[in-house]
Amino acid sequence: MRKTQISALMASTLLVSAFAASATVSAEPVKIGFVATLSGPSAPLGVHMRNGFQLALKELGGKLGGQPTEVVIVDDELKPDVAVTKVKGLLERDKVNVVAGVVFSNVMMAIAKPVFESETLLVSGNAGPSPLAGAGCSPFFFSASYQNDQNHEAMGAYAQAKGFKRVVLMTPNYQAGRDSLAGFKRYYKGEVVEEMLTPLGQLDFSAELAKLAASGADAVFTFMPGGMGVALVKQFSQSGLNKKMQFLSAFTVDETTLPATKDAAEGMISGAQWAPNLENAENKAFVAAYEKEFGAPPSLYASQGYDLAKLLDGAIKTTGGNVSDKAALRKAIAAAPFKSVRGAFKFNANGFPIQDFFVVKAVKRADGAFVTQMQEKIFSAQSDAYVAQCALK
Amino acid sequence: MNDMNRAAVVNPALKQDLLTGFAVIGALFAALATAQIAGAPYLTSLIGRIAITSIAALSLSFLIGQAGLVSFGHAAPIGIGAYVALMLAAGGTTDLSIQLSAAFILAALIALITGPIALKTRGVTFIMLTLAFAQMFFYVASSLVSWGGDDGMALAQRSTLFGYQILRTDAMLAAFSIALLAVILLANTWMAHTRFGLVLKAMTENERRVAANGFEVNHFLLYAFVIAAGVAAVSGVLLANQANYVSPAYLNWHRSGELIVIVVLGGVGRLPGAVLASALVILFEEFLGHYTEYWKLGLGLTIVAIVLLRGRDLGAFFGVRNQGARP
Amino acid sequence: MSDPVLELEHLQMHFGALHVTRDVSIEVRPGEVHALIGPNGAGKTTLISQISGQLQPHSGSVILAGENITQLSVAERARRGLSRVFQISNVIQSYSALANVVLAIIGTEDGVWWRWRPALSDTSLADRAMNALAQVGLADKAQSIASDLSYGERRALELAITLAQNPRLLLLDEPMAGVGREESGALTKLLASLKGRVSMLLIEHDMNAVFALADRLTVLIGGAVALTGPPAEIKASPLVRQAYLGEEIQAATGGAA
Amino acid sequence: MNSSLVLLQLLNGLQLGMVLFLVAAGLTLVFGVMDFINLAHGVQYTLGAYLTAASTAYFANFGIGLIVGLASAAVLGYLLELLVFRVLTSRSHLEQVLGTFGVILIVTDAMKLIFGPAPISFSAPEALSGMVMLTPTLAYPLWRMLIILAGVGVALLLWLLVARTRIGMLVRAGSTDREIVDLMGVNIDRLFVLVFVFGALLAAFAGAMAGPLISVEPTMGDNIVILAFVVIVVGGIGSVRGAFFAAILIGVVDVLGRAFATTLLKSVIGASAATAAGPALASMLIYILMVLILMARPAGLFSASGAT
Repeated sequence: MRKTQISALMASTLLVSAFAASATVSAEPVKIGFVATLSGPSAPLGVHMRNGFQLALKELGGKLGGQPTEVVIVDDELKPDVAVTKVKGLLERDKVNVVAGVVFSNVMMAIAKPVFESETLLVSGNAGPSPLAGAGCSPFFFSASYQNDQNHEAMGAYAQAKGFKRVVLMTPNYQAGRDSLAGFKRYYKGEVVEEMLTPLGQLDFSAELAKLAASGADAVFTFMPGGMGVALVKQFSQSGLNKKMQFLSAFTVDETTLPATKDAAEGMISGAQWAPNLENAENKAFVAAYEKEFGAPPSLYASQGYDLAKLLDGAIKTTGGNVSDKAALRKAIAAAPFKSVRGAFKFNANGFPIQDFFVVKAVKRADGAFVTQMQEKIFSAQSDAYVAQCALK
Repeated sequence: MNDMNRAAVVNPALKQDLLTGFAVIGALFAALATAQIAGAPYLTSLIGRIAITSIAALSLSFLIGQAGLVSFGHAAPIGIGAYVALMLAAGGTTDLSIQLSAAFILAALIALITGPIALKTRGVTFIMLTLAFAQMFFYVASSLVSWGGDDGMALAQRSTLFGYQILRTDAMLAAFSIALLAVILLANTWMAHTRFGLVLKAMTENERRVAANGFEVNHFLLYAFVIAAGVAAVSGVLLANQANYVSPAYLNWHRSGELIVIVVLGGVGRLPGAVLASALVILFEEFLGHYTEYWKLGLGLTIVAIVLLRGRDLGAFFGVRNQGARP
Repeated sequence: MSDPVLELEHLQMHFGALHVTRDVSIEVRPGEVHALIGPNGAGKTTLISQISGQLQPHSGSVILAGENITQLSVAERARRGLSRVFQISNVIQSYSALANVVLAIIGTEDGVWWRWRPALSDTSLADRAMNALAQVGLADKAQSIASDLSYGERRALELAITLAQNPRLLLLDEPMAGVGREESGALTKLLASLKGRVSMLLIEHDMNAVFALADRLTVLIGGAVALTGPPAEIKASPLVRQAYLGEEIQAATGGAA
Repeated sequence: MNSSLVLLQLLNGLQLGMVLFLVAAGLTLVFGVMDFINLAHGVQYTLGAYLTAASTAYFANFGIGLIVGLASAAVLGYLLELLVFRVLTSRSHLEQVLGTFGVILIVTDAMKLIFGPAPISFSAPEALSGMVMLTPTLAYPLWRMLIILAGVGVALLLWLLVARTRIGMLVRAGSTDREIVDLMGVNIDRLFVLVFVFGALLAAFAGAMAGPLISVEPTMGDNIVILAFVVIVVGGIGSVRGAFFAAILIGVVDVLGRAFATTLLKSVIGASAATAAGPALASMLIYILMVLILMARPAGLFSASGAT
């Protein structure tokens, strides 16, 4: 036998023993597969969501519903195909009881199918794509966050109420971006001067800002998560446009981007279902604990991650620690047996929350940190626009 | 003429190349069988991914190693293959014989259009032109709003073969992919020794000589470019089935770059090396990525160390010889 | 005498203002060795490149065995029987001598495509290749890698490559350049042995070789043909002596004069 | 679409072009002189932005921050040259691609490890972040104007260096014929270090200038290096002059495409189709431009060697 063949066989033996080693992980405790975007320009969102989740778990002594809990965290890299492969790993290798997390809707749409097919519960910590709320809703899906359109709807309603006559809309050219435009326009009835769609990941907005300045609009509404938002906010104020028109956004000016934009974002208005200064005991405790643990104010993603862990904790408590009876666990989650940092919180028939939505404003806090702050409530106990299309009752 | 000086009818170099190919394929099947017996379905899908990536890497390795053409746009035919699978499946055409041939033909036709333009140049300019064409297809895919636009779309249903659900489980998909990989690897190994392979390989070293021998250099390079694109599209069809998902990210230049890295890591001109490197990179990501989100740091250090310290590649490390007709 | 193998008709070429080929017309007759000589910069290599197809003349035509090939590519000319030995040794260094010749034979065949059998296992190919190698005395080096051969052997290999293609016309661009004294003698002998069987157009600085081989010579000066004729006529021409040959002719013919 | 808007967009294109030029200049020199393909040139841009941002925060002064940031970026560039690139210069192009790709992975993750994955705070000094009035009615961001001026300044400086100094002469000679430089007895390694570190410095400067505009995050260099490669191939490899004009061309075409493609398409194919196709076409424009230019001139607009 030649050297080449021997080496090839050696390699295969190594491969196989590596497989065997990883295949014999025991499955005793409650197992949660946590999917988040942890690399690339949008990583801060995933990091906040994960931090929130881990903070809650720590407060619960590392246990969910009193059961020892193992959390397997995977980075989806914001690539749907990579996410699918890794989620298959969670389902088949780690045999998780619940898949949780997920920042981006395209990742959620990609993994939903294999998760539902394996009849595993999928609880979102952020992404709330419309197909899963409407015709494509599933008994295995819950959202601990919102339905995607809702924060944009809140902004649309705000723009309508404040009497902005001419608004320019600007989002990245992808599904969530186009959805956000639809959400905004559902409640805004004034003139939309122009809709600008930019490539996903674009960081220099000079061309768009020049057009914006020439448009004569009295407000711009935008949805630019992560690094795109940082760049846009900085360039917006640098070009002096912040003195000419109101900057309205969702998922753009929040505690993940404020540390980078600082005073450039001051006074900007966003739609949100939560802010650090939302008045309730749970939230006060959460914000204080988060700032102590991570040295910076939490964002809405962190609050959702935190709520997600508390939701699972409450549900597993209800089932008496039994996570293998999926019907029982599902029923327990649907009752939302936990105290949300958002205050009133309950699930709709499609597994999405019924909750309040607010207008928040970026401000500099007394201690110098930049945070979002409650301005006014826009919607009370709001359902999403798609629940009627969902067959679940 | 005395018989001693005749070339042997059984070509020893070809025999050895084929044996190496069989050994690598055998190793993959052995790993798949072990994973099945050990009851580790996840590892099955991992092996499937390795086989699919290997097909893509193999087509690029053929292009770089045997034709001397470094394409920085090889993600494009892969993505085209994936979109063909997505669109045909949505229309109810799930048969692999149709999907694979349609993907092969479409990618080959596109290569037939872009190839002559890129082949007016060589070296870095060729690299950049292939990148330019791939970027154009990336943006086209991103603008297909009814096919998911930038987000991509889930595959309506997995492919079938003559009515059979041949890709129903991950194990079947992996086995089918390895079988296809075997066919492509062995055909490619064989081809390296045929007249076509002999001419192509000579071109990578000395285009002037080959032209003076009566061969139209650019025609041969174009054939190679077209074949490589077609084979890459085949891996795209499998990739779509494996992930059950198709997105423009498949056509991103990062993917083209990663594929070049896999080929060079495996050793240019060493076909089984491309399979080894695909396995290494995927396993690296799986196992190191399981422990730290900074696994790319580890991969980067490993790559730099391999390049700097040994100055050789994985294929050489495992004793895989350079393929081709050299005695 | 039958029709010429190669006819150059009024070739003109210039690089910008620099006129490198001025109205050149030359004929190579079947079986003849026609030498092209001239001082450095006379435009010999440019002319060869126009014949083989690397360069396109600005006007005039190249006619091979009655067929106008001016617009054809290098490869198409080669397939019609125009073989070139390059000034700098030009073989596939990583291939064996045998593989180099096999490659050349494949170039004359049709259907590189549907012949799927391994090329080096094809005995008919190998036999023809060995035949060509034997003609240049390289039969026992058939399996040697080209880069391991000596420079002279590589020149001989290149000759074998061209011979294997059964050329109508052999273009020899300074075959002796860089070859040692002893080997150049052998090479001259080798070329002489081909005389009459293959038509050749020879560019060479080694006047010993030129006068030993050539049936006719053309003298190129400043891109134009100064004179064409048999060796004796060239040697005798005062114009040629003055313009170019001078001492080289003396050296080559001095002993006999 | 009025004329002052077009003028503003041209300035925006020029500004993008200047950033591209600063990155491409070093790339084209290193490639032209040393025949070295450095995919990792973009990390110098990232390093420049990060180090300047960090030292600006530390010294609370942009001027000092810029000097310290660029100096440390140059030192890091030198270390990379010493440890990795020096070995790679004698290797094949493909090994260079592999090795420098590894460097990208390392530096990107190292930045993420040190500074976190989130974009970090980095603003232009207060005095420079306002608007400048070009005409009584036409205002333009001062910082972007400064980038344009800095780019033109660097281009002039490079032109002087390349055209008037001994090192410049060596660089020019080196980019057309390596052997000549070897024959002149020049220590080619030292010349390379000099060219390399200077190129790294220019890219770092580009990062430091662009940092206050865009978000400073670990992968910021990825896309810029691809555009820089487009620039140097279009301009002609090894030609600084080519890089300058190609950078402006690419920058202007990209910005004009983003600004007007959708609007122009609307009048041709209707609003809804244009909204779908416009952004894609805008992103494609520079690649289409590159293909057209290279079809006409395979060696680029200003090829240093003159050969095809």
